[in-house]
This record gives sequence, structure tokens and C-alpha cells, in this order.
Amino acid sequence: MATWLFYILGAVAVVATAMAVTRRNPVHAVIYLVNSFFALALIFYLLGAPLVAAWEVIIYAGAIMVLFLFIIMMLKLSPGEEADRQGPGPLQWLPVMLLGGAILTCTLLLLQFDPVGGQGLPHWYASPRDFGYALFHKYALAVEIVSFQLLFAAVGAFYVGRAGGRKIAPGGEQ
Amino acid sequence: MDSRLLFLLILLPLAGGVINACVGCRMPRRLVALLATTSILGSFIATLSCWSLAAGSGTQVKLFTWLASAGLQADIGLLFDPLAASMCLMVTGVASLIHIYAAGYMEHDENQARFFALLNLFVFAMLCIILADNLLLLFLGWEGVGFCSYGLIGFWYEKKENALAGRKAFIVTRVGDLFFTIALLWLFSLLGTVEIAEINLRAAELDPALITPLVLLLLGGACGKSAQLPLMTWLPDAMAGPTPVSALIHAATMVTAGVYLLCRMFPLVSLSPVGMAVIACVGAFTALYAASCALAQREIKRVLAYSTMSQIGYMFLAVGMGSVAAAVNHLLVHAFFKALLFMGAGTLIHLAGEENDIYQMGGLRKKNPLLFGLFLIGILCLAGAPFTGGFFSKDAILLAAFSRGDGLSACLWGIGVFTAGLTSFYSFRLLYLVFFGEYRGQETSPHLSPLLIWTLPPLALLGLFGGLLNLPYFYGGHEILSRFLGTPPSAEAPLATELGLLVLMSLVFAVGWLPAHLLYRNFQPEPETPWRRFLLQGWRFDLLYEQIILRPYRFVARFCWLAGDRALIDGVVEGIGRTMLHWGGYFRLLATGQISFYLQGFAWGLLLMLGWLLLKTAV
Amino acid sequence: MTFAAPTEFPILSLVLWLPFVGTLLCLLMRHSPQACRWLALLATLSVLLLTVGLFVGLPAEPGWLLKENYAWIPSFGIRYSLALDGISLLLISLTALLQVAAVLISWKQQEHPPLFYALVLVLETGILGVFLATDLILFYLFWELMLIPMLFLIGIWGHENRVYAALKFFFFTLTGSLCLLLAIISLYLIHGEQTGVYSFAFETLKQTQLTGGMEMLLYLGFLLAFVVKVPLFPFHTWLPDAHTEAPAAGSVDLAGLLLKTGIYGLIRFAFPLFPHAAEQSLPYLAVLALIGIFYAAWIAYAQTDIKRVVAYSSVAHMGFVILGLSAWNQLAWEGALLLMINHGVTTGGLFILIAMLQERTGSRDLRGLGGVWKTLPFFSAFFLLFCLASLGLPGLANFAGEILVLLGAFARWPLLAALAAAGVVFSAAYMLRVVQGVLWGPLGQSCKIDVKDSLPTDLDRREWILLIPLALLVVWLGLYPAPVLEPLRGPIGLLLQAGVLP
Amino acid sequence: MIVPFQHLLILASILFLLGLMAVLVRRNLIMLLIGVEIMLNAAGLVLVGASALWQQLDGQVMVIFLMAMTSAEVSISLAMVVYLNRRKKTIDVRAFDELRG
Amino acid sequence: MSGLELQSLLPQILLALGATAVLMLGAWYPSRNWILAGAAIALLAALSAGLIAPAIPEVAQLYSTGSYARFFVALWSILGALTLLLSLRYTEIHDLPGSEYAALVLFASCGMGLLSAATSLIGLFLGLEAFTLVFYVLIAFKREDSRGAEAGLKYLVLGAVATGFLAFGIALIYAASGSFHLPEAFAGLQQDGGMRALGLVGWALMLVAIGFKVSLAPFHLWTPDVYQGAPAPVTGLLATGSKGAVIAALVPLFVALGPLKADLEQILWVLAALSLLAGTFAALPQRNLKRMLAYSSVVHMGYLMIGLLVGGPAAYRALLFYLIAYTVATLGAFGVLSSFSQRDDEPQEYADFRGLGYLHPRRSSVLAACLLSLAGIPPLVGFFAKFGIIAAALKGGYPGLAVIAILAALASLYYYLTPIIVLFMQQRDARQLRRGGRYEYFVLTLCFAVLLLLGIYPAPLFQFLASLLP
Repeated sequence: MATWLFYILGAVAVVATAMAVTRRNPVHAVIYLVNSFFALALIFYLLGAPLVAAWEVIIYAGAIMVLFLFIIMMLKLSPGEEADRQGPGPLQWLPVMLLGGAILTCTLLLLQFDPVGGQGLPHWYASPRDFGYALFHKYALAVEIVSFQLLFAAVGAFYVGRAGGRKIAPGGEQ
Repeated sequence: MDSRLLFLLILLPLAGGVINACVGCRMPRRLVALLATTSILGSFIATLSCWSLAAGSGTQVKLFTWLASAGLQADIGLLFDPLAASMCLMVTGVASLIHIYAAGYMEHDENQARFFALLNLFVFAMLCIILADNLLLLFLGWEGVGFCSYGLIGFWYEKKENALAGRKAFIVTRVGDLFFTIALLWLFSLLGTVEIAEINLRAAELDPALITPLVLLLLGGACGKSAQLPLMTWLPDAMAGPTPVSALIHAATMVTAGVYLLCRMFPLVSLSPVGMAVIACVGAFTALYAASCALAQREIKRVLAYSTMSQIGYMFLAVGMGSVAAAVNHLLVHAFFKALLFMGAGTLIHLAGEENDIYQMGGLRKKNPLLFGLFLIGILCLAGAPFTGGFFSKDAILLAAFSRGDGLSACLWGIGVFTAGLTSFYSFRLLYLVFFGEYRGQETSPHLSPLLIWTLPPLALLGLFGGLLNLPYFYGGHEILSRFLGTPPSAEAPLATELGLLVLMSLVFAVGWLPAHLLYRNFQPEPETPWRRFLLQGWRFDLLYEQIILRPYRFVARFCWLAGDRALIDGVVEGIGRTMLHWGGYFRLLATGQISFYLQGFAWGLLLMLGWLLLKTAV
Repeated sequence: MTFAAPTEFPILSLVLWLPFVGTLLCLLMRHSPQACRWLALLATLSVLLLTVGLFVGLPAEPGWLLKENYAWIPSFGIRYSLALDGISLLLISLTALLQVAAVLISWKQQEHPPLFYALVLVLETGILGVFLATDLILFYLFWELMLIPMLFLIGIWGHENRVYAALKFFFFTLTGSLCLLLAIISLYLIHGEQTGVYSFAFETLKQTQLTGGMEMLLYLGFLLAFVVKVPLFPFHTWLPDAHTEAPAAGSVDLAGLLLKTGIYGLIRFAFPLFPHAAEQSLPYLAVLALIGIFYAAWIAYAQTDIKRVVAYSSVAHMGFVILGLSAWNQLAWEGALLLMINHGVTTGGLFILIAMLQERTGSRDLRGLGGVWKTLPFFSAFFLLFCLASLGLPGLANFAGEILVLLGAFARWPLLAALAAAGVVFSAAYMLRVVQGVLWGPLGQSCKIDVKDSLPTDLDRREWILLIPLALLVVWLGLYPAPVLEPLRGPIGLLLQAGVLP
Repeated sequence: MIVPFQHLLILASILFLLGLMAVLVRRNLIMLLIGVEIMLNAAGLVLVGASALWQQLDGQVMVIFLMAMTSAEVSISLAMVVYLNRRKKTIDVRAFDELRG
Repeated sequence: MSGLELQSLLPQILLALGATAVLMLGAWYPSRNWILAGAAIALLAALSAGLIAPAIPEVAQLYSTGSYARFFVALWSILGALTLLLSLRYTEIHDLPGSEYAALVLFASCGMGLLSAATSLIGLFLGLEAFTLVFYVLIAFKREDSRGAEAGLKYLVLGAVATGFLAFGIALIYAASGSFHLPEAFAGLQQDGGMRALGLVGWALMLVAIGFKVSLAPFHLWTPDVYQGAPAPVTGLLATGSKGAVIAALVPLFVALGPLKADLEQILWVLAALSLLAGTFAALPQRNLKRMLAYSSVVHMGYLMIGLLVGGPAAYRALLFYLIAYTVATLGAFGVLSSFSQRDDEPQEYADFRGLGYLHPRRSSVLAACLLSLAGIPPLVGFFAKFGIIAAALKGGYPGLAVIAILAALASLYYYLTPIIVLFMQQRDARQLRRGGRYEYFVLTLCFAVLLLLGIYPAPLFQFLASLLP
């Protein structure tokens, strides 16, 4: 049953991502992406990572995507925003798809040669307790570093995003 | 006596030259002239006092080693043997007289120091040639005289032509020197020595096949210095120099160096019949060529120059005929009377107000009878008037040629005789045009320094009685010179031959004189015929060389520069640079500034890597 | 190591680094040009005294006369090792002499004198180092060290087209020297793999066993570097530009010294390290040398810029040197090295004189000059003397070398030597053309007034002091070269044994 | 077993490539960033799968770090977007090619 | 995490906490002196790295505290300090906030220190991201400068994508080996002598990311743009630190990879050769100093790649020596640039430098020295750097690369000499610039001294580096 679920979710994720990538309107793209993230979250759960699944929903779908939406709204990139009015047409897509397809085939063919092909994913469940233990014992230092990263990222974001740098006319410059 | 006294011979002139060169310009002119003259006189006296050393095979002295390296040993060393001694005596003697003459001739020139310095250095170099005991030192003198003549021909350098004439002389002679150098290299590589005596000694060891080319190379060198065919074009132009210079360098001494070289190396030279024949031919033809040119010249000094050339031709002929004594004898006598003629010419030119053109002279006999007398003696010697020095010496040469008996010598003898006729003709042409008839130049009354006259008589006497030096037994002489030189006495020709030649030569002299007398006794300008112009321009050899040598040379020079260096080599090098910069431009274009293009770079890179890895794992 | 223990007092290092100290002081005192001038003169003079002292003091015998050898970069087996034999002794003496001349001739240097003298002094250190180093990397370092100062000397103080000339000089020589580096490293590695001893010491690397192909390859690497510097025929085009555009001191150093480093490299390193390859290469060298002699002489005849004529004459003379080396016998080699020294003195002198001429008339163009003898008799006398020496008049410097070369070369390449003798005629042709154009004839328009709107004045005291010794040297080397030949004899003998004789 | 691990890899690769293509083809800065998010998610998927495969937690932990890092990055990026939009009044990356050559 | 671990990781912790402290205090007491304070902190960290011996060899299976790691921590700390000293006057004339700047630079050097010390792929990832994030901000730090913004954007987008590649690569390698920790992580890739396909794909992805960070062709295209747009001191840090740290981290990585490297050999070969060629050619026609240096840095990365490719102690020693030589010279060059920069603009075009050599002899000669050292002209340190690399290439059996390297060195002289010629050999029409700050002169003098001293007597450094190698 889990197997079927995996394939279904995988299909959903791929389709949703594909839609997201091709949408002309950023808002739609974000919504599709949220879908694919939900699917991925479920796959994570299937693979026995409940906590990661939860965070996938909370951080990615919840926080990051919402942030995206917020920015899009703020910049009024409503449908018909000139940046992407007519998004990339087939002419742009074709070469890129060929390139991507080539890379994908190479990857997949290479993977054929790997013994991992035979191995299957077992049913396995990592309890949040163990997870937390691992996170805050073995990887405590890493957590600290990440926290510092977040701090300085915040500082940077604040510095960059802060309104009204000195020489900027309200109309911007063109 | 101490044989090292010999070095006084060369050191005195050297000292005089160096002193004059360094501080001459700070000394009073008279002192300069005095110093120069005394230094030469000194070496003249030294020669006389060292005379005894020359006896037999002479003496050899060494001052210090100049160049010594593996196998090579070239000393500053002298070989004072009879040949050298007699040459020395002549050179120093004539040189002293000419120095004295020059003191008068140049007294108003502000560059006396330079003049006398060069003149002394010249004598030094000339003596080096004469006395050198090895070919390298001889070569040093050889080039030295070349340089001095260069400097003296171009002495009045403000006139471009003079300087150019000097350069021409230097380079043309240097072409000859090239052959001499090669001969030197070759001899060294064959015999492992540059000692003249030793080379002559061991010449017989050499492979006969090699001797002829060697001799020809030496001949080439000699031709250059002695202005023989085909390297003779420089001598007439060399007359641009001051007259004493012409007298000393281009009449008496330097130009005869070639003859001297051949005599010096005679033991080697004589080993190659072919070589001898070639030498004789060169001599004979030059004699003829020069005499013919002399017929048409208008500048007094050029006439004399061509006559010099032709007389030297005789000497070559003599060497070719194997009679060194005759050659040397003629060399000496010729030196005397030719110096006399040149100095006389110099005086005449003064007299005629610095006028060179004999058409502008005439009637000078009345102006200065003494000078006329002296000049006449010179002319007679040159023309080979019976019983003058010139007569005997020339006679000896022709006799040698005649008595050889083979066909070639016979022809050459014929040429010689014919040339003798021409000689007496142009000599008297000169004499008549200058001294007889009415004076045609503008009136001038220059003050003649007595030195310009009183240095001539000794030379006149020497020229007149120079014949006695080597008077054949036939005339009751004892061939002093040839015995002194230790050369075999001239062929004992039967009485009839001797007499016949005597008569013949006298006739030839007369035959030359008569037309000149008729034509030029009273002056009328000669018609401008193409022939005359042809002769006047020395058979147009200059134009020929200009066309076949100089012009191609200039072209090659420019070609190598523009096509070779500029276009080809630099072109290639700079081309590489430019190409790289060009490609650099393309690589710059990659940085389009478009983020998505840069990302494509990522993707392509990844694709290539994966593709390669796939290939590797799959295969 | 095959080295003896270092000499107790490092006299060589003293000689080597004295100029460098001068450089540093110059840079420190860059606010008082006058001081720098005297400093530079002092430094060069003291080096000259030291070298003369060595020249007089040391015996003329084969083999190393002095050695120094200290560890430097052990991890690569690079050592700071200097050594001196008769050849290097002569060359450093020449260097010291010409550097004094270079300083004196640029006495009136107006723009940035401190930098100028500093560079001249560094250059001296570089050149001395090249002549003294026996560790290949050390040698290479000094070899490169010569480039930069010369680049700046040409590029900053040069004439019209200086930057082009500087870059051309730099890239030609650098291309060569990078090949040299590659070859050196390869040799080092090969030797290391053979013996396990990783060292750049010349005497160690000489033992390396090489296969024919590899030997030839490495030899070509060395050869290219040195031959470009010499320069041999096809690689010479940097030289005329560099010589012409360089300031007086630069030209003197280039012609007098830098060219010699090429020859020195050949005989000291390229030939002994790869004797068989060298042996094979001799005919080609000889032919190229001959071509160079003719080609350069011809081109020189077509020039109107005096400096260019002299530059091309250098190419011709170097052709003689290479011809001598290619003959591979005592006579020719002694001649070649003698010619090297003589050429250094004569050409150096010529460039000095040309600089003086340009100071006075502001022109180097034959078409504009003429009749100088009238206004500057003493200058002209010196000019004539050096020109005659350069065209190989017997009794003056160059002849001694040339004739020895020819005599030696004739033994091995009779035809080539005979042809090369013709080069002497050509040299007369172009040199006399210069003399003609400068000294004789009516006064040229450039000579009527000098830069200071007055008739040019003849030599001043500084210039006398500068020229007299050189002139004496020209005559001395021409008439009595023995003192120079003796120190050469032994080392040359050794070098010739090192190579396989034909 | 649930599925062969390979299938998960395939899925991840497809997602990754989709993200990459988005990055390559889209001109809208926001969409570029979204593409990056997709790529990172693909990485996360592989990590989770791998940690299941090896039955150890390091992979999952790494995913957490990945998420944190992503959020940090996104915050800066979006700040940048705001900033650039304020300057140039556009978030079309084609507009930013002042520096080139 | 225990006290031991904290103590062993002291330098990095000092940097991070110092950065935070500067940040916080700066919020209350805004002042540019915080930059000096930051420099002091960085030096302190360097000291601690040098003096205080680590208690344990490895912290949390993430970061090594071995002498190798410590050396680079110290190096990057000093680099951070020097960058800050260079930035003082710069931030003043461009009116940039001191404390933020100082904090970011400090944290950047902390990240570099972590990266160079990483013994686990996680550690690698975190360290890398740490300073990458900071650079996103620093590059765009001059907010009134539109070119800065563009440069920031380019670095941001490409960096983000590269992060994606890196993450995916690491994930694949983890999937293959089941461990992030070196060398187990690579040991797992082993399969009958060769590398597993999964590992190959993972490495390919990682190489893309690395290639971006150290700008190897064909991932180098961003370099000139970002160099040109970023503030000069930041460019200096970016050119030296961020690249150096990655290279420094790669050495242990390759050591851990062991024989498996053979499978990547050709790829590395091509990357090296491509970087040498592309960088050289593109640098030749440049007329902008920053862009030229950017392309030339591509070339230098090519040289370093040769070192990595050859492998073995000798090659790594040469590589590290080269890295240091490159770092010092590049820092000096950008230092001169930043001290040349004026309130209104910073001169980068050659046209701005014409004849400047005589107006500002000291700074110009330092610039010249740095360029010549980069070109590898003795007696500057660059020569022995190149010498070592080429020797290594020949010894390792890569004559082709050696020849390419030599040719690149030859061509490089053209683009390194051009600015020197412009500085010294052209008529001076450059305008007088303001004289540099005291600290700038200090840093430049330091760089110059190091270039010269190491050039004349490199032996000790060579031995020291040899002793460092893991």
C-alpha cells in the first residue's frame, strides 16, 4: 500500500512541480509548489521521517512560500506584471528541455550502473525523540552554526532590504 | 750591433704619429712638421745603420708576443733581410723627402697635426708590411696603410667627394684583403704557422693542387692594394688627397705593397706555374689598360695615377716572369721618379693656382725652368728614354719576358712593348700640355716655398741613375741588386737579343714621343670622341661595378631589412600576439552579463562531466 | 655534493650584493638625486675595484678559483652556490667596468634619477649573478632578475618607441627563459629519479644519464633561451629595437653585457650538460651564425639610425662568436670569448659616444648629421677609433678576437670561415657609412646648433674620464690580449674536454 | 520494502532537473528562486531516502540544516529582490547586465 | 557539546561571538571604530589559533582541529583582520555602517575557518554556506551603487543554484556511503577499485558547485562581473578568502578520496586546462584592472587545480605555497585598489591609472610588485609558487599541463605588464588621488614585505607546509 502511495505522491509532486515551473503567474506557481511540497512531506513521512515531514510543511509550505507570496504581493507582481508578461515560450523552453533531458538521461543511465539499484527502502520509523537526541547531541555544534547563519542572514536581509539607501531617488533609477 | 735597434725603424714613425695625434693640435705647426719629419729621418738613418744586419738571410728579432693561442704564435717581430732592407731604404728615404716637401706644401693648412700624424702612422704601417716576420703582423700593416690612405685621401673632408673617394679606396682594397685573409687562414690550417720565413721554407711540402689557389688568393690581395685589374678603380679617385699623399702612398709605397707581398712570398708563388702566368697576365693587361686610360686624362694627377697603375703592371709582369730582381728594381726606380713627378705636379698645381686641369696649364716652362728640368727627367724615366733608370728597369722586365720563350710570355712581351710606346706617348702629352705652348690658366703669382723645389733634385738623380742599381753585365754592370737580393741572375741572353731589345726599346720610345711632339707641341683642345670619353672614364668600370655590385647590394640590404626582419620575423611574432588578443576578444564575449547564460554554463559543464563519466563507466 | 667547502670570506657574495645594497640606499634616498648619483658611482666603482683586485690576485689556472656554497631551499635541493673561474672572472670584470661607464654616461639623467640608478644597480647584480651562479635555479633567478630592470630602463627612459621595444625584448627573452626553466626542472627530475639525489647543482646534474632524444629536447630548451639572448639569426629582431630605444646606459648594458650572458650560458651550461646534443647541433649553429653575420651586416647597411647600425653590427659580431664556439677547438673558443670581451668594450664605447652625440645634436639620423669633425674634433677622434675597432682594424680590439675565431673556425668549417671573412668587408661597408655620415662631409643641419641653441661643445671632463680608459682598453686588447687570453685558456680546455671533440 | 531506492533517486533527479530548468529558462527573479527551492527539495528527498536506506538519522538532520540554510538564503534573496525592485523597478534578470565583457 | 570541544574550536567561536558582539554593540554605539575592534578580534582569534593547543583532534565529527586546520583558521582570521584594516578608510569615504560591515567580515572569516577545517560533508556544507551568505550581503554593501547591487544579485542567484548542486551532490554521496564523515563517506564510494556511479554523479554535482566557488572554467563567468561590482576590499576577501578556503578544504577531501581520485582525473585535467586557457585569453584584452584580476584569478585556480590533480605530499605542498602566494599578492593588489578609491568612484579602468606611478610611487610600486608576483617573476614569491606547481606537474607525469601552464605564464605577462606600463611608462595625465590611510599603508607594506621575503627565502614556509599536510 505504501508503495502505491509513494508512486502516486511522486507523480503528484512531479506534476505539481512541472506546473509550478511553467506557470506564468508567480502566484499560481507558488500555489502549485505548495502542492508538491505537501506531496513531498507525505513521502518523507512514508520514509519514516515524521519530523522532517512536519517541518517540510511548516517551514517550506508554511513559512518560505508564504514569504514568497508576501513579497509577490508587496511588489504587486499581479498577473500581467511586465517582467514575465509573456513568459518563456517554446522557443526558450525547447533547448533548455533538451539540455535538462540530456542531463537527466545521463544521470539515470549512470545510476543503472550503481548497486544501489537493487536495494529497497525498508519500512523504518525514526522517533522524534531519537531525532531530537541526534540533533542536539551529535549535531549540537552544527545547530549553533546554523543559528549564527540565520542571525547574520537576518542582519544582511535587514541591511539590504532596509528602505531608503542614500542616493536613491523615490522613482528609482533607470 | 744590437739587432733590437731595428725596432727604431718602426717605433720612431709610430711615436711621431702618436704624439702628433694626441697633442699635435696643441703644438705649433712648425714643430708638428719638424717632429714628423725628424722621426722619419730617424728611421731612415736607423735603416742605414742597421744595413749590415740585412746581409745573407737577414736577421729576425721579436719584441713581444702579440697573439698566442693553441698552435698560433704571432709575434710583433721583424725580419730584416735584403729585400726588406732595400724596401726600407727606399720607403724611409722617399718618405723623408716627401715629409720635408709636405712641410712646405701644407704649411698653411690648420689641420697639419692630423695630416702628419696620419702620414707618420702610414710610414709605420708600411714598414710593418715590409719588416713583418709573420703574416698577421704584415696584415696589421696592410690594413694600417689602408686606413691611413683612407684618412689622407679624405683629408679635406668638407668636400663630400674626397671622403667618398677615401671610403671607396678603403673598401675596394678591403675586398682584396678578404682574399689575403682567406689565404692566411688556409696557410695556417695547412702549415700551422704564420711565420713568413717558415711558410716559404715549407711551401714545398704543400700539395701542389693547393698551391695554385693559394697563390691566386694572395694575388687577389695584391691586386687590391696595388690597384691591378679588376680592383683598380679606386686609385684614380684617390687623387682627391693632398699631393704629398699621392706621391708617397699612391705612387711610391703603398701601391707597391702588392708587388712586395708577391716578392716576399715568391718561394711559395714560384711553385705554381699557373699562378705565375695569371700574375703576369694581370700585370700585363693592367699595364695596357692603365696606359690606354692615361692617354685621355685631363687632370695631371690622374694621368700620373694611371701611369702608376701601368708601371705596377710591369712589376707584376716581372714577378710573373719570375724575375724578382727586375720587379724590385723597377719598383725602386719607379718609386723615385714617380714621387718626383707627383711632387713636381703638386708644385705645378700651386704654380697654376690650385689648377688640376692640364688644359688650363701650359707654358709653365718659362714660369719655372728649374721645375721644368726636374719634371722632364721624371718624364723621361717614365717614358723609358734610353739609359735612364726607367729604361733599364723596364728593359730588364721585357728581357725576362722575352727570354722565357713560351707563347704566353711572348704575347705578354708584345703587350709590354706596345704599352711602353703608349707610355712614352702620354708622358710627352703631359709634358707638352703642361710646359709648352701659352699659359692658359688665370694669372696667379703664388709664393712657392723653396721646399717645394729643393726636395726634388735628389729624387731626380735617383731616378736618373737608378738603373745602375741593377745594371746588367751586358752594360758592364754587376746586377748589384739581384746579387744583394740573392735572386738568380737574369737570363744570360745572347748578345744579339740584348742589342736588339736595346734598339727596339729606343725606337719604341721615339715612336711614342714623335706623335706627342707633333700633336701637342702647340696646344689645341682634343676633340670629344666617344672613345676618348670611354678612356677618360677608365673603360667605364665604375659604372659596371655600380650596376652589378653596388646596386644589388643596396637592394639586398633593404630587402633583408624590410622583407626579412620587418615583414617576416616581426610579422610572425606580432602576428601571434595579435591573434591571441583577437581570440581573447571572443572569450570576453562569453561574459555576456546575463545570469541565465552563466547558469547555462553550469548546466553544460554538468552535462559534459556526466556524459564523460557515463562513457567511461559504460565502456 | 661535489663542491669544496665554502671560502672563508664570501668575497663573491660581496661583489654580487654590493650593487644591490646600493639599490636599496638609492630607494631610501630618493629625495636627493645628487646623492643617488654619487652612491651609484661609488657602488659600481667599488665593484670594479674588487673585480680588478680578483683579476690581479687570482692565478690563471683551469677550474674554479673561488667558491661559495650554502643551503638555501633544501626542500627542492636548491643551493646558494657561486663559483668563479677564468671566464666568469673576465666577464664580471667587464660587467663592473661597463656599469661604471653606464652610470657616468647617464650622469645628467633628469627624470627620476633615484629609480634609474637603483635599476641600473639591480641590473648589475643580476648580470653578476648570472656569471657567478652554479646552481641552475639560482642562475635562472638572476637570469630573470636581469629582465625586469632592463624592461623598466627601456620602458621608462627610452626613446620614441620605447614601450614596444621593451615588451618585444621582454617577451623574446622570456619565451626563451621559460623553455629553459622547463628544461631545468625536467633535468632535475630525471636526475632525481635516477639517483634519488634531487639537486640543481650544475656539477651534480652533469652526471645525469640521458637518452639521445631526451637530451636533445632538454638541450633545445637551454639553447633557445641562450640563443635568443645572444641573439642568433632568426631570433634577433628584439635587439635592434631594444638597443635603439633604450637610454644610453641601457644600450651599453644590453650590448656590452646581456648578450654575453647568452654566450656564457651556452658554454657554461648548455654544452657541458648535453655534450652529445651540442655536438650534433654545431653545424646548424655554424650555418645560422654565418647567415647572421651576412644578414645583419646587410641590414645594418640599410639603416639610417646610428644606434640601429651598431645594434645590427652586434648581431654580426655575435655571429662570429657563435661561429667560433661551433668550431669547438681551443683557438676558436679563445677567440670567441676574446671577441666577446672586445665587442663589449667597443660597442659599449660606441653607444656611449652615440649618446654624447645625441646629447649635443639631438639626432641619431645619418641623414641629418655630418661634418661633426669640424665642430667636435676630439669626440670625432674617439668615434673614429671605436668605429675602426668595431670594423675589425688590426691592432684594435675586435680584430684579435675575429682573427682567432676565423683561424680556429677554418680548421673545422673551411668554407664557412672563408665566407665569414667576407663579413669583415661588409662591416667595413656599414661602419664607414656611419663614419662618413657623422664625421665627414659638410656640416649637417642637425649639427649646426645643439639642443641649447649654440654650437655643440666638445667633450667635458666627465666624458674624457669616461672615454680615455675605454680607448686605451681598445688599443691594449688589440695589441696585447695575452692577459685576457691566459685566464681563459685553462677553463676553455676543461670545457672542451667536457664535450666530445669531433 | 516500500520501493527500490533507485526509484526515489529517479524521482529526486526529475525534481532537481525541473528546478534547474526553471532556473535556466525563467527570467523572473522570483521564479528563479523558486527553481532553487525545488532543487534543494530534491536534495532533501534524497537525504531522507538515504537515511531510511541506511536506517540512520544523519540524513534527516542534514535535511533540517538544509531547510534552515534555505530559509536564511531565501530571506536574503527576497530582501535583495525588494532592494533591486526598488532600484530598477523590475525583477527581470535580463535587466541586470550592466557588468559584462 | 563539552568544554573541551568549545576550547578546541576557540578561534572560530571567538570570531563568531566577536562578530555578534560587534553587531550588538554597534547597534547601540554606531561607530566606524568597530572595524578596528573587529580587526583586533580577528587577530585575537588568529593568536588563539596559533597559541592555544586544541584539546581534541576533532570536534563533533564535523571539524578537525589539527595543525592544518588551525593554520588556515589563523590565516583566514588574519586575512579578515587585514581586510578590515583596508576597509576602514573605504567605509568612511563611502559612508558604510561600520559595525555591520565588521560583523559580516568576521563571520565570513569564521565560515572560512570552519570550511577549511571541515572533516565531514555537513561541516563542509555549513562552513561554505556560512560565508557565502555573508558575501551575498557584502558584495551589495554599497547600496547607492547600482553595479554593486547587480554584482550582488549575480553572486546570489548563481550561489543559490550552486548550493543546490552541492546539496544534491552531498546527498547522493551520502546515499551511496551512508556517512557524511570523511573518509568513511568516500570509502563507501569504493566499488571494485573504481568509484560507484552514484559517487561519480555526486562528485560531478559537487564539482559544479566548487567550480563556481573557486571560479573554474566553465563556471567562472560570474567572476569579472562580481569583482567589478563589489567594493574593492570585499573583492579582495572574495578573491582570496572564499576561494582559498574552498581550496584548503579540497585538499583533505582529495586526500580522503585516495585512489578513487583516478576516476575524476580527466575531468580535473580538463577543468585545469580550460581554466588556464579561458582565463588567459579573456584577460588579455581587458582594460579594467578588477576584471583583469578576475580572469587572472581563474588562471591561478587552474594552477591550483594542477596541484590537486597531481596529488601527493610534494604537489599539495606546492599547492598550499601557491595558495599563500596568490592570497598575499591578490590581497595587496585589491588593497591598492581600495586605497586608490575615492568618494565618487574607485579607479579601475587603465585609463585612470595613466602615469599614476609617479604621483603615488609607494602604492603603485606595491601594485606592480603584486602583479609581478602573480606573474611569477623572481625574486617575488610568485616565482617559487609557479616553480613548485610546474615541477609537481612534470613529476606527476602531466607534461601537457606543465606546458600549458608555462604558456599561460608567458601570456599572463602581457596582461600583468599592461597596467604596470600604464602606471609607469605613460605620460601622466592621471589626477592626484587622496593619500591612503595609515592602516592601508600598513597592510600594503606587509604584503610587499611578505612577497619579497618569501620570494628570497621560501625555504621555511615550504618546510612548515610540508609539516602541516594531513
